[in-house]
Amino acid sequence: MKLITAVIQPHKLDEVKSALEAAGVRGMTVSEASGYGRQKGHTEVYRGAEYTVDLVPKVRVEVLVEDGDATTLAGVVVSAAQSGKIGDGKVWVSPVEDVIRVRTGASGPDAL
Amino acid sequence: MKLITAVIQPHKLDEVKSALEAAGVRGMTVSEASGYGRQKGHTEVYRGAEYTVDLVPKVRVEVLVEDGDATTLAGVVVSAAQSGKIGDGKVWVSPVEDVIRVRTGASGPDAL
Amino acid sequence: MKLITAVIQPHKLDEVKSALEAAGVRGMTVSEASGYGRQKGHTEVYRGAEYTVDLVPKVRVEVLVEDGDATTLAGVVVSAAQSGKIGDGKVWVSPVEDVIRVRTGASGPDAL
Amino acid sequence: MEELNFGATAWMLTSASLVLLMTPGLALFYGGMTRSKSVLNMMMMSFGAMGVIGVIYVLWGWSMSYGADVGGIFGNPFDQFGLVGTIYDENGEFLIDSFGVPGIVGVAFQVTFAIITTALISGAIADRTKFSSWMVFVAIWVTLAYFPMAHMVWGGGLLSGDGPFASIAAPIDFAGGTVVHINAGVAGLVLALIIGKRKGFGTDPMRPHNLPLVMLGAALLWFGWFGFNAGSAFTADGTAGLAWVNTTSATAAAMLGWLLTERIKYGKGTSLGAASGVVAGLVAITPAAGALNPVTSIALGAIAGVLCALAVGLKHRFGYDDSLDVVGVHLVGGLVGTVLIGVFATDTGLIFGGGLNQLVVQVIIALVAIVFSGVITAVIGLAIKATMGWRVPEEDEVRGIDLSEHAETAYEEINS
Amino acid sequence: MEELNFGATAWMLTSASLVLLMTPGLALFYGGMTRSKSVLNMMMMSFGAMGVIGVIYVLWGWSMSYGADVGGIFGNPFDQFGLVGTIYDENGEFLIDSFGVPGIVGVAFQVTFAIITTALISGAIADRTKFSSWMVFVAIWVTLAYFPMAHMVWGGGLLSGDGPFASIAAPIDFAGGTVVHINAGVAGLVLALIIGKRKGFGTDPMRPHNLPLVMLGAALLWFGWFGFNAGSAFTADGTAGLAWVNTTSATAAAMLGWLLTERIKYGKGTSLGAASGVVAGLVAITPAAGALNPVTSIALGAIAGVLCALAVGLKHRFGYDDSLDVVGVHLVGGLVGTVLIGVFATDTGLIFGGGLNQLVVQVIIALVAIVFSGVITAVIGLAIKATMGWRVPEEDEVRGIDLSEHAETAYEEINS
Amino acid sequence: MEELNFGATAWMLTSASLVLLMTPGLALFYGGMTRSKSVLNMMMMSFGAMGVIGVIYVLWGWSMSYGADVGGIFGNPFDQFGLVGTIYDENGEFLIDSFGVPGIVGVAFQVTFAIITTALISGAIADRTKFSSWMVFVAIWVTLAYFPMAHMVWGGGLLSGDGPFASIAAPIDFAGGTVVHINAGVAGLVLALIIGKRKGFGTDPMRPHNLPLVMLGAALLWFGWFGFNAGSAFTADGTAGLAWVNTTSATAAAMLGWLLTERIKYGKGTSLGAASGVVAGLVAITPAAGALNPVTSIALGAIAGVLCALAVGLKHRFGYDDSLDVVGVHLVGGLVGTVLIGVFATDTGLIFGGGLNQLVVQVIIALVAIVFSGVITAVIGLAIKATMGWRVPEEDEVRGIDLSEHAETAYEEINS
Ligand SMILES: Nc1ncnc2c1ncn2[C@@H]1O[C@H](COP(=O)(O)OP(=O)(O)O)[C@@H](O)[C@H]1O
Ligand SMILES: Nc1ncnc2c1ncn2[C@@H]1O[C@H](COP(=O)(O)OP(=O)(O)O)[C@@H](O)[C@H]1O
Ligand SMILES: Nc1ncnc2c1ncn2[C@@H]1O[C@H](COP(=O)(O)OP(=O)(O)O)[C@@H](O)[C@H]1O
Repeated sequence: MKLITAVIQPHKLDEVKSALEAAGVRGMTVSEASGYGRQKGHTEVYRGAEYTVDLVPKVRVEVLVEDGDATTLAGVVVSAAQSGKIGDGKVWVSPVEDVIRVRTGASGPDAL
Repeated sequence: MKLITAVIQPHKLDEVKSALEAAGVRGMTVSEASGYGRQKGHTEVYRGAEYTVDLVPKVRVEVLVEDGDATTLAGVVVSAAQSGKIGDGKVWVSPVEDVIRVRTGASGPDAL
Repeated sequence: MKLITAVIQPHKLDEVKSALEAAGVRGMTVSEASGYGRQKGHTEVYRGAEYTVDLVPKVRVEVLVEDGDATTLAGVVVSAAQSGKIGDGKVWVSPVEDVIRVRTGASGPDAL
Repeated sequence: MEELNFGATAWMLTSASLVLLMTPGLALFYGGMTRSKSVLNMMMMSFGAMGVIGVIYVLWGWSMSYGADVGGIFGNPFDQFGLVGTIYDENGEFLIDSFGVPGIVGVAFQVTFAIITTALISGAIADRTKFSSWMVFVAIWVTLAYFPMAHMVWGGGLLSGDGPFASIAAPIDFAGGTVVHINAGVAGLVLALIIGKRKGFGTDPMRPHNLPLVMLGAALLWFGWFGFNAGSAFTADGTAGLAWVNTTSATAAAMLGWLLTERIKYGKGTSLGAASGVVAGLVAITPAAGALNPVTSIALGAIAGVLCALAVGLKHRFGYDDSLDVVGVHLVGGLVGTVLIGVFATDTGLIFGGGLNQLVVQVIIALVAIVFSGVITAVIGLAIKATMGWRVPEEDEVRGIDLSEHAETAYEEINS
Repeated sequence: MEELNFGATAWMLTSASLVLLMTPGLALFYGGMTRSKSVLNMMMMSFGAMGVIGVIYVLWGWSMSYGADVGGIFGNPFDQFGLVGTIYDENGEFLIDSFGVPGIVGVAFQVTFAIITTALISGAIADRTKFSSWMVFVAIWVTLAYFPMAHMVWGGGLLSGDGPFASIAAPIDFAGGTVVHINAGVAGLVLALIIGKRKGFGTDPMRPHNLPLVMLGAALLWFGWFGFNAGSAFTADGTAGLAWVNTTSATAAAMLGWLLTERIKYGKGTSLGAASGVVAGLVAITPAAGALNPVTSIALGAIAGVLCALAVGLKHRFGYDDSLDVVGVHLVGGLVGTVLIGVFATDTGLIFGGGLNQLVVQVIIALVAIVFSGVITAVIGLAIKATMGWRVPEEDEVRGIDLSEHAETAYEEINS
Repeated sequence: MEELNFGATAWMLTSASLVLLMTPGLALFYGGMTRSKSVLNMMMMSFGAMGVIGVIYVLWGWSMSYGADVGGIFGNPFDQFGLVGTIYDENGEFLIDSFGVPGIVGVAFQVTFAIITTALISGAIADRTKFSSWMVFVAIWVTLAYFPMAHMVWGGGLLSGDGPFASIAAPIDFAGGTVVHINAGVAGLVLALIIGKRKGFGTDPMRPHNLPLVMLGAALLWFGWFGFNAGSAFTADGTAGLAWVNTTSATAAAMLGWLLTERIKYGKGTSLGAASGVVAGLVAITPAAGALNPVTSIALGAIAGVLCALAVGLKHRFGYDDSLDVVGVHLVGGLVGTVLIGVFATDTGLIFGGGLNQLVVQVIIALVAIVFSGVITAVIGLAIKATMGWRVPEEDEVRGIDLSEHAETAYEEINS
């Protein structure tokens, strides 16, 4: 199995969720993150001290998928999250050796 | 080495922690997450607008373990986190090539 | 490609960021975490109830890198994050099969 | 020359302070309801109104409200410009009004009304408005819409007991149903239409980011409103006490009315509903606080609570983005209060055998207020649209207006 | 017919407003102490009390407290139902009391006491109580427990200076040690026992989710308490001033007492301890504010701070889940204040050579209050348990009562 | 024997309550500006000052401020120790002052000034100071620096109208430019220098962790300041009203001045700037509130807003860690207000043809205050440094002082 991790713009979360749902994915895990990259951060001003915040808010989405679905679903995430502007984020795929559904203890593809 | 990642119900964190401790694990990393899955979300009402929140609060636990311990410890997490209700979460195991303890720079099993 | 994950002391984030930048890294993803380990937690007191908090605040840094850079860059993170005190954290390297830049859809090393 | 009444003056100083606190209370009430990326801008719209009107009022605001009448519509701004002639008599003694309260204390009380009324409007246009345009709007609107309305109703103008409609019955607006709530409510509606919807309105949830803040804001509003309503007796007497009790019983009933409506519609009563019901009740009792008794106040409050709870759904039906329900709460609540005086007024109300006259005159002043405020606001709103423009770039709206307009974010993100 | 005293009226209007603010202050104080998943429900218990009692008080609450006496226990609810006969005299003029304050202003002041007293109880049963059951409880308890107690102590009933115990010495309860704090404290204990523990009590930490909110709440309580205590002089005079200063010096000393106790026991003084010490001091000085001098107030406050800091540990010893320490703070603090009047009262206290009479009578009224409140609350609590039931399903308690009872969560989670 | 003036007393009781609220307001204002790991400690410095001074003031504070004069510098602490002789006359009646206000109400009003002044200092030494050292400092500083200064300016001492400089012109310090703001501002600067910088000062961002809290704090400060300034008329009259209006127009103008300065320097006006401008305006108008008119108040406020907005940059230039800008806001604002009275005072100011005398005397009292406060604070600060020490271990500073000094964290971290 594979884990698709996507770091995306926060306001794209709903679209990504819908696209994955439409593609048959039935679960995912979402968390908050901050990104640093080509997308410039911004300047904040606090009582005369101007300073640069180079971390911008992102959302991380993790989806466990069967081996064969990884490429397609990564593509689904990319399309849904794309706005074409710098800072759209990254999607990566990594190997997973085993997945267990806590409720049942079932493992393997059945656990998804 | 392996990384066990568990996405569990927040109120199970203490039990999982104790179970791992009892099993000899000496460290782990915990973070907040939100899950989407078979467990239905809930409806919220704000001034006449009713809408569905399909992300439910979860906690993510990550434990680096030696290769041989992965299956056992994944099982420990599953047992501790299990309530038998939908939404109990997932546990997955992924390969890790190297682990370094920042304090000493030591790597490999010694770093755990 | 590889994913370097570092769980470090929050106040070391700026140094790690600068060190990675200096080493040519152009992006990373940061999130909040809590750690449990050899570093003792602390005792909190609320109206006569004294209890131990064994989770201490940490920051997680994730960096996608080319295969050949993984060891060097993991070393860069370790040096920057090191204070020599218990609780400095862990750095680990895991395999990644593919990386895609959302904005362009480009994958592989070009996506970094 | 009146003699100084220390007790009345003490109460009016207190009341002025209480009403001033309402605007930061509103800033919290509104701020908690926005998303976390725009709470500062929301609060700044209230604070900005305090800054601009705090200065303007002593320059020409008082004079336009209570200075020499011009055609029954407004006071001459130059008559008491800079409060010259307002504070001292010819002997350099403080002028004292007919309640025994120094005129300058009256200024204190009135400036706070001008501020809160204008700040109320901001809820309708949350999350998307250029701060500079808002600041300009505040200065113009308070001058062209608020001061004249205050003059008309309280300064002896067209809608007062000295005006033409008084032949039907003396119009009643104890503490500002027309001047404050209908005025601000209509202005909010007009601006929401001119400025347009937030990106994502109707599809994204846009849920309140901090409900305890909303409840704190509602509480400060209730607290401050005692100055607003009981202070509108202009002295510390039985009428002030009656207004105080009516304010409380109407507000309590409105909270229950809103919660009950939610319970019937959704199965649950919400905390946002309770906070909103509080404000709806306060709004509705405002014009009526001195004219009803505590039991009819309960009735008025309950009606307002139910109607406003239903009215906040209208924007979704009709598709205008009155973001924080200035229309649903202030316009509707203000109308309910202003009109139902004709039914519930202890002396002249329908149910006490007072006939229809009071009701008719109440409807008339409400309509005049709607038209007046609507026309003036539309002119100002369109003028600003054509010149400075109202909206921040869409990209900034998405990233968060706090960042783009104020170079800040409300909360520290990553611990360090 | 008394003449209107504007100054006294101004102060009583202010005091009523201050005391009303205490209940939202309490909502914040309690709300910050709960877990983030139940803050809204906690706050709603206070707001709900404002809604229910704000309506009930003008209907039958005033009449049951100050209306025609029935057996020394309560006033006839129909005597001044709907405040008929309370507001105006036969000539339609406002009735004025012996302090020169309109009767309706007295109503304003008293309604706020009924609200805060009832709201106090909610802290004992946090995080697990059905909102509907709470709302029903509020209506019944305020009617059967609070109004009679107010009548007995302040309305000329059994525990007043006109009652049977006054032959020993006139009982002193300046601003509500028995009526408010012992009454609410006992009710909290009884309900905590009837309703049972939160899931996880004693094992899970259940730490306060937002301590700055707790401190803000404590500050608003302190501020509002000036109305409570100094307002209980019923006019703006030296006694009010003395009550004000005593309130401050006792509260300051109690804060120090609590912090010191913590420092000795745990090595640190906490902010929750400071906030709790503030409330403990305010509670203890409540009955005594007019009877002590500023130095004995320091002594009383310090004792209350230390004893309450120790008392909040009792629930862990005895295993009842008085979640936010209504017993440890209000019952214990109320007892300390009520009883130590017998020691410290400037005229009749033990240390000033006043003998034991005052002390005895203070103990008696405290005991009567405990028994009365305990019995009535038990009856109501058990009746609700047997009918509507008190608790939300365990699953909802775990997921968070804000969601299950109010369909809301307090804070926005993922930025969008 | 004066007769009781109920109205004046009502207003002074209200004012005392308002000023007491300022200190928790300050705690929020400062607390929101710190990092989330030190908000509780920041708030505790204010609460701690309330505890210590609330006790000390009734023991020897009043007596040292208003008791029998010792060399024009301070009052004899034993003269009215424990308020003996302050409250009652020989017949056991409440003493009444020349405004008709009971002496004990004057105590109420004055204790709040001592508290807020001392609490102000804490902003300069945020995030790094041992709580025990702070508590000791509070007790000593208020005794050696505040009470004498209050005596000198308001108690008939050296800097009062009875002092030696009065031959030039009667010094004007209506509500505490010297006693409160210059005094606290200088003390903040001296302590910041003695205690040294926070780890990371100048390199780490250290941004405010919660700006809505800052704005709420600023709002409570503004609200409470009406008691401070309008209460300093000591009665409810035209002067109080004038002080109220001046306070509002100056504060509004200062907010605009600060926002404009930011807009010119950075392109944006910030919410922290608005909140800071509010405080700067309040500070500057404090000594002048009774001596200016509303239009000159606008001028004074605007100047203070601009100058303080520039002054908060000085610490970065000169490298002292006045963490929350006690110097930039209170010292600079206090100086602006105190000195510009010489220019703007309605009767004696330069622009009204009053000549230079007033200006000269204002500069003199400002200088005396600076030197007096600087020397006393330095002695106390160095003594504490040499004995208890001031700072927490660096490790604790990094981990968060809330944890190390109070065994708490402000906010719940992981939901459970
Ligand atoms: N090497 C990397 N490792 C991990 N995350 C990265 C890396 N580079 C970028 N990211 C993540 O992707 C986000 C977008 O990257 P950025 O360089 O700003 O834009 P783009 O990918 O469009 O060129 C960043 O904010 C960060 O969260
Ligand atoms: N395919 C998936 N990838 C990643 N996380 C998942 C996936 N499916 C479920 N999860 C996580 O597991 C949690 C529980 O899943 P859910 O389907 O609700 O219940 P169950 O696992 O008991 O059937 C989800 O909330 C989510 O966090
Ligand atoms: N086995 C583990 N798996 C995952 N994270 C770990 C593990 N052990 C430690 N950590 C992380 O590393 C942090 C530091 O570990 P700790 O044992 O306290 O100190 P050190 O690594 O210096 O010996 C922990 O707080 C936790 O976040």
